Amino acid sequence: MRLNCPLCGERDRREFYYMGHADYLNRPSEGAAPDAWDAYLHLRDNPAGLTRDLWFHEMGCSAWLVVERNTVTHEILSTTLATDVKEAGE
Amino acid sequence: MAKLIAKPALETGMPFAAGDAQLSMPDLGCLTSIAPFDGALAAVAASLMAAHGLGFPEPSKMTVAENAQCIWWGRGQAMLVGPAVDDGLAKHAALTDQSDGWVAFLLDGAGSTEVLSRLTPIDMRLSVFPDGHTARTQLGHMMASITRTGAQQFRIMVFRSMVQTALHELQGAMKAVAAQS
Amino acid sequence: MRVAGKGRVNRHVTVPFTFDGKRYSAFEGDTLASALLANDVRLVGRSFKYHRPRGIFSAGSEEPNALVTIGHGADRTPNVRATMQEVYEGLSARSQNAWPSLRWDMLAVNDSFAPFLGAGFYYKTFMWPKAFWERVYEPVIRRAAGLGALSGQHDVGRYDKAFAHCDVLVIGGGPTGLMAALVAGRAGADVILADENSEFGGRLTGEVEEIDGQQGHAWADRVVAELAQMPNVRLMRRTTVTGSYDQGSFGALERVSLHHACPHPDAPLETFWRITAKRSILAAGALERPIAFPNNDRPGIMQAGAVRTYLNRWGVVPGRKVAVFTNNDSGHRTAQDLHDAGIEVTGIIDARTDVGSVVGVPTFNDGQVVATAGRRGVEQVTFTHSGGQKTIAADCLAVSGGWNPSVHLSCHMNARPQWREDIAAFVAADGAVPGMSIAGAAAGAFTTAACLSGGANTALGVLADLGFTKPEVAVPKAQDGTYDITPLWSVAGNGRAWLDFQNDVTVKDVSLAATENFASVEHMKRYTTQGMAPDQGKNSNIGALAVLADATGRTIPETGTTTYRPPYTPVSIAAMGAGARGKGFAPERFTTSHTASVQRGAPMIEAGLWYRPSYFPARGETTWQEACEREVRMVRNAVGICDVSTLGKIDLQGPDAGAFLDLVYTNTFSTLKPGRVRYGVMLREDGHVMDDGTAARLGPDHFVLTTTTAAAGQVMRHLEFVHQCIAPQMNLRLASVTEHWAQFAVAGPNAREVLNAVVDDPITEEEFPFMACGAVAISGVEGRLFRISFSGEHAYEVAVPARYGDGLFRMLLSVAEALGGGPYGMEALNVLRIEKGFLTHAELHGRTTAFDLGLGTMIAKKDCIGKAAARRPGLTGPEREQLVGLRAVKAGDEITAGAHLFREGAKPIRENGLGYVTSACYSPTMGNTLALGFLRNGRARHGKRVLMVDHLRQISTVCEVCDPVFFDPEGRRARG
Amino acid sequence: MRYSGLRVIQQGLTGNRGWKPVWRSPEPKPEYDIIIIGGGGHGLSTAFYLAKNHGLKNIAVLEKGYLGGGNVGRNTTIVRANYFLQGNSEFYSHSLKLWEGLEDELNYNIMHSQRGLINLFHSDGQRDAFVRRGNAMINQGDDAILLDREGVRAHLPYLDYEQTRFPIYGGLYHPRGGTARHDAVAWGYARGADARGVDLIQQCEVTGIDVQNGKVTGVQTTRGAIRAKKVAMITAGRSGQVAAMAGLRLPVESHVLQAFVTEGLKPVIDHVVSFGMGHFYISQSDKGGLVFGGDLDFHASYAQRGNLPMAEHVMEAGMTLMPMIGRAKVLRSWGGIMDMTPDGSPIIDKTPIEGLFIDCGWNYGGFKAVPASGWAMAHLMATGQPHETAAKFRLNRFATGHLLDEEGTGSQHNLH
Repeated sequence: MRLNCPLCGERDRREFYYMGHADYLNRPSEGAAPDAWDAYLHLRDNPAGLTRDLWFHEMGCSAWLVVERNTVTHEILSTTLATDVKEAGE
Repeated sequence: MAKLIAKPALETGMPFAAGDAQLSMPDLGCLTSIAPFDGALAAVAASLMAAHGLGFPEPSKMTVAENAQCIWWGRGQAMLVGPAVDDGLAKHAALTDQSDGWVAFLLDGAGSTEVLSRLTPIDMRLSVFPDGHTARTQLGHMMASITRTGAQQFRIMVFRSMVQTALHELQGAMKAVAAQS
Repeated sequence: MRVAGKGRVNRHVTVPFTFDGKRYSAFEGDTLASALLANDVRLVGRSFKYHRPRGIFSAGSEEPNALVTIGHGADRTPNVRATMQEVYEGLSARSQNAWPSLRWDMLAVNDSFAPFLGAGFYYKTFMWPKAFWERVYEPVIRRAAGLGALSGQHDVGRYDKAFAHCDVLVIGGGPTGLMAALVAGRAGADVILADENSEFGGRLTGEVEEIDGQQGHAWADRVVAELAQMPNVRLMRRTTVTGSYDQGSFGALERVSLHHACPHPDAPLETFWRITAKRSILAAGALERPIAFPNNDRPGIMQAGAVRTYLNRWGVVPGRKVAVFTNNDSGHRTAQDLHDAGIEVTGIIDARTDVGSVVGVPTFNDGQVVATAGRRGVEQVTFTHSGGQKTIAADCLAVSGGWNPSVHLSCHMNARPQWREDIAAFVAADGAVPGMSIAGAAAGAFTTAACLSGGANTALGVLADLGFTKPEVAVPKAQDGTYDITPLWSVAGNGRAWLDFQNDVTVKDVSLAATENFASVEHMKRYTTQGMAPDQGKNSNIGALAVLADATGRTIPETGTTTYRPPYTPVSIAAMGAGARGKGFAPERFTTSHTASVQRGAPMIEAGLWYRPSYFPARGETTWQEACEREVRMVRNAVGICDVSTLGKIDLQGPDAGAFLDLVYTNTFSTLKPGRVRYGVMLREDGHVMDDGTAARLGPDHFVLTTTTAAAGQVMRHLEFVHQCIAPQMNLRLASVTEHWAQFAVAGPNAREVLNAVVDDPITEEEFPFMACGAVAISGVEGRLFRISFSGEHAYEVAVPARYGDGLFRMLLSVAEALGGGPYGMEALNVLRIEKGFLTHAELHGRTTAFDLGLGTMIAKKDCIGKAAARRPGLTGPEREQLVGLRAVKAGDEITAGAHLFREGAKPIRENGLGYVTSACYSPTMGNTLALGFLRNGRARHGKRVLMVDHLRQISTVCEVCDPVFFDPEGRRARG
Repeated sequence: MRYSGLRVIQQGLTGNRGWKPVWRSPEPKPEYDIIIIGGGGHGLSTAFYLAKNHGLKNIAVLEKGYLGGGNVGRNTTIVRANYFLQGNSEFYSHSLKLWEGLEDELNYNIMHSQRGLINLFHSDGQRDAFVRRGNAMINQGDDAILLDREGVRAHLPYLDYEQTRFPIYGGLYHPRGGTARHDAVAWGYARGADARGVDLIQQCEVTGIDVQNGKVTGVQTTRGAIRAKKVAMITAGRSGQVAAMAGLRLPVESHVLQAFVTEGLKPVIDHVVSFGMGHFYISQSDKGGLVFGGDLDFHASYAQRGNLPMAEHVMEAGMTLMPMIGRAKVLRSWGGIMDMTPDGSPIIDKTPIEGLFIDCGWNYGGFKAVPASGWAMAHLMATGQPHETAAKFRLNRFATGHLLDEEGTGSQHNLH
């Protein structure tokens, strides 16, 4: 598998660390209800198909990336810097 | 008062040659990582130009002045190679002395691309990775910075603590390539 | 037998080799298989289950029978295909799976028991008596099973891995691939052309046919010569593309030195390539398939195409009297070539009606082979013809059941191939692998002319997609022969008809599977083991599923195929795992004090990737305990020096650095004054402790954090995550400085004295109280000083740039030794910290919370990572196992890490478990055995007794529960 | 038909013409008391024990592909009971006991081979953790033996004791650990369930779960609607999609785990060996293939196939630990889809929907759990109460913090 790092270009999967669904970007605010934390930390749509997940270019530029991807075909649709996604207010 | 003695990262093994590739360890002078603070990229670039005669590099590029180079080092970070960094930059960027954190190898010769292809997953074809291009990637299982400094020449930087492993792997690849050519 | 005037081996160079100890002679250019056939060796192996005699079947990597062991001792390689092994001087090959000899194999008796050994028989028996499975049945089965044997010794071979990148990867160097590579190469694309054989040309190397008026193989040589001149083309001979993976990545195995008698000592035997290609062209050709007829497994029964290849490429015929059994035109070409070479062809048995004949060869249309005879190889062939039966002599039967396109690589990403009725074969589905185009015989084009044009046109399409200008290439003229197949999968008759030669799966086995309702093709495969042998079903899959389709009343496409999995041909573990032998598995990290420590005799032990000294033996000491206890006393009474450079060090700068630390640590750092250090606990977002360490404020906007050695990478990644993904609005920058600084702990009552002997400006208690930090100079070298303690003693950590690490370590030691001190290692460090109740990852094992550790009060009012999840009811309360100290009630009784804790008097079983010991040591300071552990509701049990039981070591010790800080609980020594 | 050596001989002498279908291919009925979605190991064993232990008859197992086509047929066949945490210990201990009687219970040779499992450790810290685990195994009444380096050498003389990157300090030996023939387990349970009247319906994909007033009423399938009083979702690898049909969101992320087998070789590895520093475990099948695996590919996937970096890593681990396997050639690699939970332990529980049950989240330890999972799930479905060995496998434990995190790696799904 190869991912297109927005900073480094196309790189081998071995350079990246995978964390999980991009749900992790949306940390509940302080004082959010326990359900919100349960959903944030544990519950997943876990789609067989398109998903968005978080990758870290650990052996490369140290950027966290949001990757749009198909979990069945492994097709990569887009890669975006996590900071850009956060800035766009998602 | 005894003098504190400086010791090189590698005391033996350099330089090394096999087939069409030569390996050496250049002294790069100071290494300072420069990470511009939010909104300060332009100011950093201007200060770099003023103090060292080079700009802040674009991703995957290196800027070069007469006695200094600035290598893109990852997200929001570059490594100034050569001179001691100008203190004025500290207003605009996090400056971190890395002079002893990283060691550099120079791999030179017609076989250098073939040698590196044993160890790094990046595409180093000249058309894709021309002179002055740089990559943060891996060498074997180690984090590395690889910069093309000539048509057949690469600078490879790894953690100081891993220099033995890096040397071992580079020498092994050089010998294997030489044995097949 | 060698045929005069045929083949392209170099008859001027003879190559001696041995098979089963017997000496033979080959010519340069032979494979082991062609050389054995040239020497009339027919019997080359025994089958897996019935130990039937077997001979060479094919001329390629799909070979099911001729698997041999090459080499001796640690250089022994089992299961080598004789068809792929090039001969070299002194090659030593042995047959497999036969005892005492290939000719007289005891287990051939299995064949007589065949009626009881059908598909899945073992699921129905061997159940009684129960204990016999491991003791009797399984060992017998295991010994009988298996093919070749590993040497049992460490592999001494060199192996390599490499990466390659290209615009176009052409897989297969037959007419299709050569044409595609030529077109792509001339267009200027970066091309890799890979072929598993020692020479390019594919079928052209084994055929008599013309391309542009010259012999096909000569045309291939000319194209290869042109490609070799192109700097943008890489020719990879002996390279099998073994797997296709995501985004145009491929695995490929190059046999670099396996054909050399004396490989260059630095050259690998094999190189495993990771190839990345923008586009790929699968031109892997097709494989000829057998027909299942009774006793179709005798030596001498071969693929018709292979017989032709042996004749035309190697000048070898496998018999004196050759018969042909075919259902398509391939068999006729074999008969023609043999006949032209003066070999007697005793008959063409053609299952089709109304087909032409080869001049001078008896042809029997509408014929089907129903029996073969011959003791260790075929001697006679009996077939039906014109309503009757006929027997002819034949010591070689060339069989063609048609051709299967090599779709394997197109199916590695889960695509299923599609059935094409006209050629009675599966072809790849469109878009099966993104970026892959399929051409030539792999796409069902079975003539040379179609392959050449297919290769050219496919390449042109690919080049257009990639934006290359169309090059000047004319498609050469070639024969456009016929194929004309009438499907025939199996022939009924007396005796077993083999589908899978290697795993001994017959038509009856597949029928039995269907009878027992293992009707899914996957069930049939798994029940009969068809297709699970080393050829991965290349010879048997389609035939078996045709038989299954027939048995279950379905069509072939309805029945479907099993999944094609990488690798295409087997890949040695050594090649894919190249570089990992010995130390190569993971980088080694050395501290700057490594050499000095080794010089002092310290055993260096692995700490993650690092090496750290276990202890520093003094003269006269014979055990590590002696050294450890001395070092502990030395630190407590004088001073000790320890390299702590392996701890992670992270530089944090920026106006929001303090706020950021407030977010990632449970306690508050924004209020920390410059020049001061604070201990901090970092949680995972799930509320458990990730790591602990210190943060020193070097300036208003500048901190340096320490992490544990083990968690350095994890913490850096976590901090980047929190910064980039949670709090990108915070203005700060992170940089790892672990490598830049060599850092040493100077610990003990004499610590300041040691320090002041080396620093340029002596420090005082007032300037540098407990938990202070600041700059320091040593011989003019700028360093950093931290008044922190992991031993409980008055201690410092002093850091200098790594180039000075060795110098400073030696300098500190010489000063310390003059003051009754010296170096201490990991063992003493561990005792010192246990005495103080300080934590390591033995305690921070991922299930502990700040509450468990008694650090609950360190969770400040502010928000921090992990705070919300730590409030979950399951993570607090008396049911939790809390950190406690334990000491032996009877001083000196052993407490062992990993032991479990029980109520005194309770039976030591799970239901009574109260906790466990994480760290234990003998404390010379306290004169007792001490331990840290986790105990249910432990803080409420201080002063009570618990029973420690280590079943594994058979130790039981009564312990007193106490506060985890055993020594100097008020912390006076560190402050003083 | 009862299987025995005698039967094999008798059939062999009479042309093997008397063998009968191992299971029927029934048409789905309009209604069942219990529907089990998923004809894998766990679904089939649940059906078997519902029939056998609880006397229930009107049961259907709905399988979208073929029986045993999921993870039960694509794993490294390891059977062990070597857990540390209460909640896991008793469950896997129970499972191992069931394994030990399974051939008898199923009248099917599943080739359960108690050849012994050795978990190697490579540092003092790892040793302490394994000692802790071994003591927990003995607390539970199972077997564990602590081996030092020489003890390991006596069992596994072929390891690299001199040069390997992470030296071998010793091992935790679990003599009752071993392997079993994975497909046979599914087939044995299927045959047993079929014989007890369970309808095993293949090529029948569930496309919807019918819920009325908070209560399950049946399922929609590619072969029509089927009513049911109780429905169990036992579809590891697809749990999320099936649960979503009932509007549930699970604490599960799906990941691919690769496994590998070599060409057949004469016996060379007699145990199951697990490398503590490289995520590598290996055994040799009765057919002679070395069967081995490593860690997840680490990215969420439903592709049932792996990528090269992890495959290479697994081979590299093998080469540093036991370089004698270098010349063994990998014949086939495959991938299974793992339900990864936030603590690495499974879920056997009711759902908030009445009559709807779930058995999922087996991470990569599902194979050895097949007997006990079916046993506990059948108990839960038949009695409404969790079985004592599986009482901690609650669906809501992540919300409450009553976790079973053996590895201590935390809530990130792929780290277990």
